[in-house]
Amino acid sequence: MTASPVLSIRNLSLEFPLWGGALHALEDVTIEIAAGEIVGVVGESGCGKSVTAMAAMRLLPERAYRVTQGAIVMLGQDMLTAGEADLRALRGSGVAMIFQEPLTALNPTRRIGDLMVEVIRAHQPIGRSEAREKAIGLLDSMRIADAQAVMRRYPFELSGGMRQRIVIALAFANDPRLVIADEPTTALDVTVQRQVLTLLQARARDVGAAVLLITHDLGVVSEYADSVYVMYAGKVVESGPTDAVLTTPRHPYTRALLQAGPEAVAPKSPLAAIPGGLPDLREIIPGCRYAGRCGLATDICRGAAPPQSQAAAPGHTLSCWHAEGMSR
Amino acid sequence: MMAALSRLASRGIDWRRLRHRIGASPVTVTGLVMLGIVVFCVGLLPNLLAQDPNVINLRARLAAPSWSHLFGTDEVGRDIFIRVLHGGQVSIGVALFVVAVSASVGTVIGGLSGLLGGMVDTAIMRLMDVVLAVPSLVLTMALAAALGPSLTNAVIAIAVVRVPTYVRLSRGQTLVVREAGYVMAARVFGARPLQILRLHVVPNILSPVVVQATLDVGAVILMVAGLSFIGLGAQPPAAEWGAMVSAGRSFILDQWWYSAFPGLAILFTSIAFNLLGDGIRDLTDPRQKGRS
Amino acid sequence: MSAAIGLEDVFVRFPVARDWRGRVTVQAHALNGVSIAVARGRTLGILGESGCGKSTLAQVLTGLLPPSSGRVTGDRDGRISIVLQDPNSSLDPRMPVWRIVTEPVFLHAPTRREALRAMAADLLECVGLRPDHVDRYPHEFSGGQRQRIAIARALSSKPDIIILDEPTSALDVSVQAQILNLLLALQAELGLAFVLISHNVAVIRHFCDEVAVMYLGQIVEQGSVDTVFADPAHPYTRTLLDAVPRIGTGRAHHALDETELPSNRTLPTGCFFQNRCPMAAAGCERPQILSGGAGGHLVRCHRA
Amino acid sequence: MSIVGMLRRRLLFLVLVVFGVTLITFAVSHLIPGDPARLLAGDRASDELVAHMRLKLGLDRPLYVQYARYMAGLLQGDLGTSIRTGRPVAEDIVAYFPATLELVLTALTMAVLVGVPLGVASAVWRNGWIDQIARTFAAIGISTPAFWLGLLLLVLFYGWLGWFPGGGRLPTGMAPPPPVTGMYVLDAVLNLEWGTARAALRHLVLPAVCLGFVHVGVIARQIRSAMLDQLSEDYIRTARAAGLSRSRVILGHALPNAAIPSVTVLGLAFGDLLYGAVLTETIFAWPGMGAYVVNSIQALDFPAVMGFTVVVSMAYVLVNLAVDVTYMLLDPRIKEVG
Repeated sequence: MTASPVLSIRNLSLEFPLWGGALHALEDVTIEIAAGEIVGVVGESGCGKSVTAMAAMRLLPERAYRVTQGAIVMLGQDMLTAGEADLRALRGSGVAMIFQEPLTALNPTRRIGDLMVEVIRAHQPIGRSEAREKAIGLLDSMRIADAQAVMRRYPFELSGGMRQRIVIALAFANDPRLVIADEPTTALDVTVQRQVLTLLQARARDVGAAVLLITHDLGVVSEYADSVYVMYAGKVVESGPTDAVLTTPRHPYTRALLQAGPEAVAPKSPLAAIPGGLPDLREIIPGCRYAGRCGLATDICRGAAPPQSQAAAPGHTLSCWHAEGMSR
Repeated sequence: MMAALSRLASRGIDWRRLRHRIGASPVTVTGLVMLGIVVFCVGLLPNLLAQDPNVINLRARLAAPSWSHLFGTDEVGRDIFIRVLHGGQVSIGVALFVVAVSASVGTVIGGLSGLLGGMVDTAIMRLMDVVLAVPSLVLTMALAAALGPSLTNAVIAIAVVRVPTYVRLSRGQTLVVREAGYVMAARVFGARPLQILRLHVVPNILSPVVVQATLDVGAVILMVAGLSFIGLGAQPPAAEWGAMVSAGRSFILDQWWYSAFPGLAILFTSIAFNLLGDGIRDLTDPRQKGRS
Repeated sequence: MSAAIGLEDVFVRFPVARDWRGRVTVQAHALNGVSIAVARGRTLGILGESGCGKSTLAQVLTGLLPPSSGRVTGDRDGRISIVLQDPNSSLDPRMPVWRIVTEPVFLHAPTRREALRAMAADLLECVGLRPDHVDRYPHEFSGGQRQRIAIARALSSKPDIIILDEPTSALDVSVQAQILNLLLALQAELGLAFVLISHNVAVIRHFCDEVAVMYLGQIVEQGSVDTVFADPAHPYTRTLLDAVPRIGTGRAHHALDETELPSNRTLPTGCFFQNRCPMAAAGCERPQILSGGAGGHLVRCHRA
Repeated sequence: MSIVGMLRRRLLFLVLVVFGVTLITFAVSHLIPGDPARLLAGDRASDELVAHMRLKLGLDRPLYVQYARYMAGLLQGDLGTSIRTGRPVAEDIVAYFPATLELVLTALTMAVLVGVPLGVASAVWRNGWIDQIARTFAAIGISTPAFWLGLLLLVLFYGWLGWFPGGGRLPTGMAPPPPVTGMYVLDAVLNLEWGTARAALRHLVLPAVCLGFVHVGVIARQIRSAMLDQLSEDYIRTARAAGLSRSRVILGHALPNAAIPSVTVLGLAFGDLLYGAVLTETIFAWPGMGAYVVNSIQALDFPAVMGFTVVVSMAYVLVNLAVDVTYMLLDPRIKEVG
């Protein structure tokens, strides 16, 4: 990757201070997104994927967290030191965000059109009618039939899929170079999921925007992302081109995750469940965070954290002591 | 991760943590301290001092506050400080009684109403709407006027008038709890409405009811005092805060302490309950969770 | 194999809006003629997306909701049990685990505390939890563990049939695997019948013997899991199966489907799926009937 | 449900309320200890005169007949005759109402103007110093006995400082402005009588402050709680992520949505305001409905108390109806659902 990345998260460690300690939510997370690239971040609940996105946008409650190391640079802006004015300029125009719940993501008492016009005019010095034209154009681009009528609707009058399309239209309102989508289709049915993701993908390709797609669904990553980061318990355990990571996974966790799904075995036969649960992130974990559930774990795994970003193949990296010893 | 955080934060009662959170909320601490003072002054002091609040001393009429009479004396020389202490037993006792009765009656009615739904619910709620439709104190006044002025009648009237608040509150909470998976499961397993009410509904709607009741104690103290002030509650010469403020009214421009101190007692006690209720609400507020 | 429970031509309608005199002006048609039968020891999957009526179906099966018309067959007394979707809301946060797990028992017969605690300990062991956790409260457990507690509770009434209403959709895939394994093991051991209600194609395919695909309150296709998934005959089943994202098939280049689910307030005339159907043609304006092919494979489409 | 449907339903309910209120009060009145006929006739009246009075008032009839008569009168706007003033109750109420309205409206306006900003600041800087101060202030406001505060205000601003008059609506001897609304300040301004307006305003200040002070706390608390609800909603995050400024998100998105549920609470507060008015009017000798009813209660003037109760209950139902209509107009979601 030669061009400067639109988002570069480097060695980010972040914790939530709790009474008498802290929850170590992220440790040494490095994620890089090049212009126009669709990058998936995948992991189960508690892996830190949403916190990463919220931290990148500086949307976490300011006093509730602490960054202990690392840097976040978004479109050349250092996000950890940016002031309110810088953030406002960046959010919505340079970077946009799409959230999980389309039901609650839109102001319930504001008409779709009014909200879109407000967001457009917050970043562009144009008049009301021009902003309306632009908003209608955006809705058209989301294949929303009868955009004029939808502009006058309230969110509750629309279906979940329709709302999420509007949220996407809103995200592209000010020509962002990066869109962060946090589980955008988790609340939707699969048939609607396909509509929404196809539209998101097409629009991002059209305008050359990069997408950070956060999801727990490996299938979604496989179909829509160019490259992928697999996270577990606040760490990136494996990353690389989507096909390489999902067809030749190298990290034991990635492998286990791929094998745990019902697709992996014959009907009615036992599934390869991952035993145990997440480690308690309030404690300092000296070794690999996956060691407690890993079939390959040895003493070194429990004693020291594996080095970050070992190269397995060009662009394919992982963090595991047993990277060499693993059979394909 | 957000889910993990909120799971961490939604643990049950962790006393050390709770103490920490109460400590972090000055409002709650203030409320607790003030209530402690009230309990000491009204609950213990009258017994320790052992003075009769109705002793008349015509030589010390309308004396200004001094070391021998902390709050001064009234027009027949009774010590206002002693009368305020004794009056508190009446005012606070009555308020606690009213709140306890209306809260428990209201919670049971509201819980059943929400749980049973249908015609029963409609009938109960319409009845409550009628009671609520009359501004509470207007009804109290009308009832007190019709029943004749006395503290007992005022207490009955206020208790009746407070019931719909609790019915509405607990019904609303019940409608939420009713949709919870554990109630649905209990119904599948054949639980009867009263069993559901006892096992699941009441324990889960208790905290908002407790908050409301705490806030209400302050409000009811004011209501009782207000009724006594316009002559519909406690009758002179009973030592009751509202009646005392009322009695001092004719002397207000020259002997301000006569009305001022009983009123101050009302204010102080009511603030104590209000701060405490406010604090409990914040501590049990789901919005607080995950922010510790 | 006798039927443990069944529905015969069940309709359910809800009032949605009333006028000022209380007369119903708008109705939701949640179920529109559903017939199913579940045999002892077998598993029936109900597959569908939101709004298809699958939750209503669960309520009818468990007796929480009487059908507006139609019949529920089979003996339901104390022999039907349920596991719900959300493990956070399905356990009363103010009860210790031993009370939660034994609730179906003590609701009907007052039982001594020691007996209940012993029973709870056995049940916890049965679902893979530590028996000494009987005094803990739900918030002390993870999502997967809570779902195990819910399963233990479902078992305590010694049911013949358990309704599983999206039992794993709130769980991560690695935990989902644990729960599905547990349920399969229990079925083999106890000879239970299951009705698994889910939107997850992979879970149904893995877990069930038979499947009924629902759309807008109707079963559009029904049959053994093997035949239905290997050779889906109804256009909706095909759309649904095709929409599931797959691993390793490469970047998606999908044509856009811009249609929306019709409202269940006023049902479409004719085939319910015709406005979204890629195969719609003459004849679709008539109501479709669920008719049979070989091996009990039923399809509600005249073009199948 | 449509607005029209709701109106129909609620007007039916109004009839029910009037019926219920009169029935309860009427039934209870039977237990009244005093004898209205004797009271009206006077202590030294002969038994014959009292008997005559009783006949004239219809008190000899069975209770249900009396009730039916009362309801028949009510339908024609006749609330009976006051025992104390000897005039029709309806006339009395019409005469005293504007004074109360003037007081209540002024107090409410003041309370909203102070309470809303206080509540918003409290929610935005939750648990900060401003929140602590605002909450303490709210708690003090809610806990203050209005009658006692009134007395203190009198002592301070009338007795000691002499800044404001001690009671009434106008100085003795000053003629009220020609009635338009019945509210003196407004009427005086409308008639360009600046001196009268100033005097009326000076008389209004203390009672209005006394009445409004208590409600500052009620309103601030409500707004704080509603704002906290809104600020934790997802759409706030969407708005912030879209780069809208903090003030725009708070004032343009959260506050309007928080105002919707608060309107309902304001309607309910109307009842408390009336009660507060009763006490305030007593203290400041403000010739409104509150003072009227207190005097009536003390004189066991049952028709007057009853008339007051019926009128206030109806007003209360109507105010809350108006509030609900506002609510429906403000919140687009309501129209859809039943």
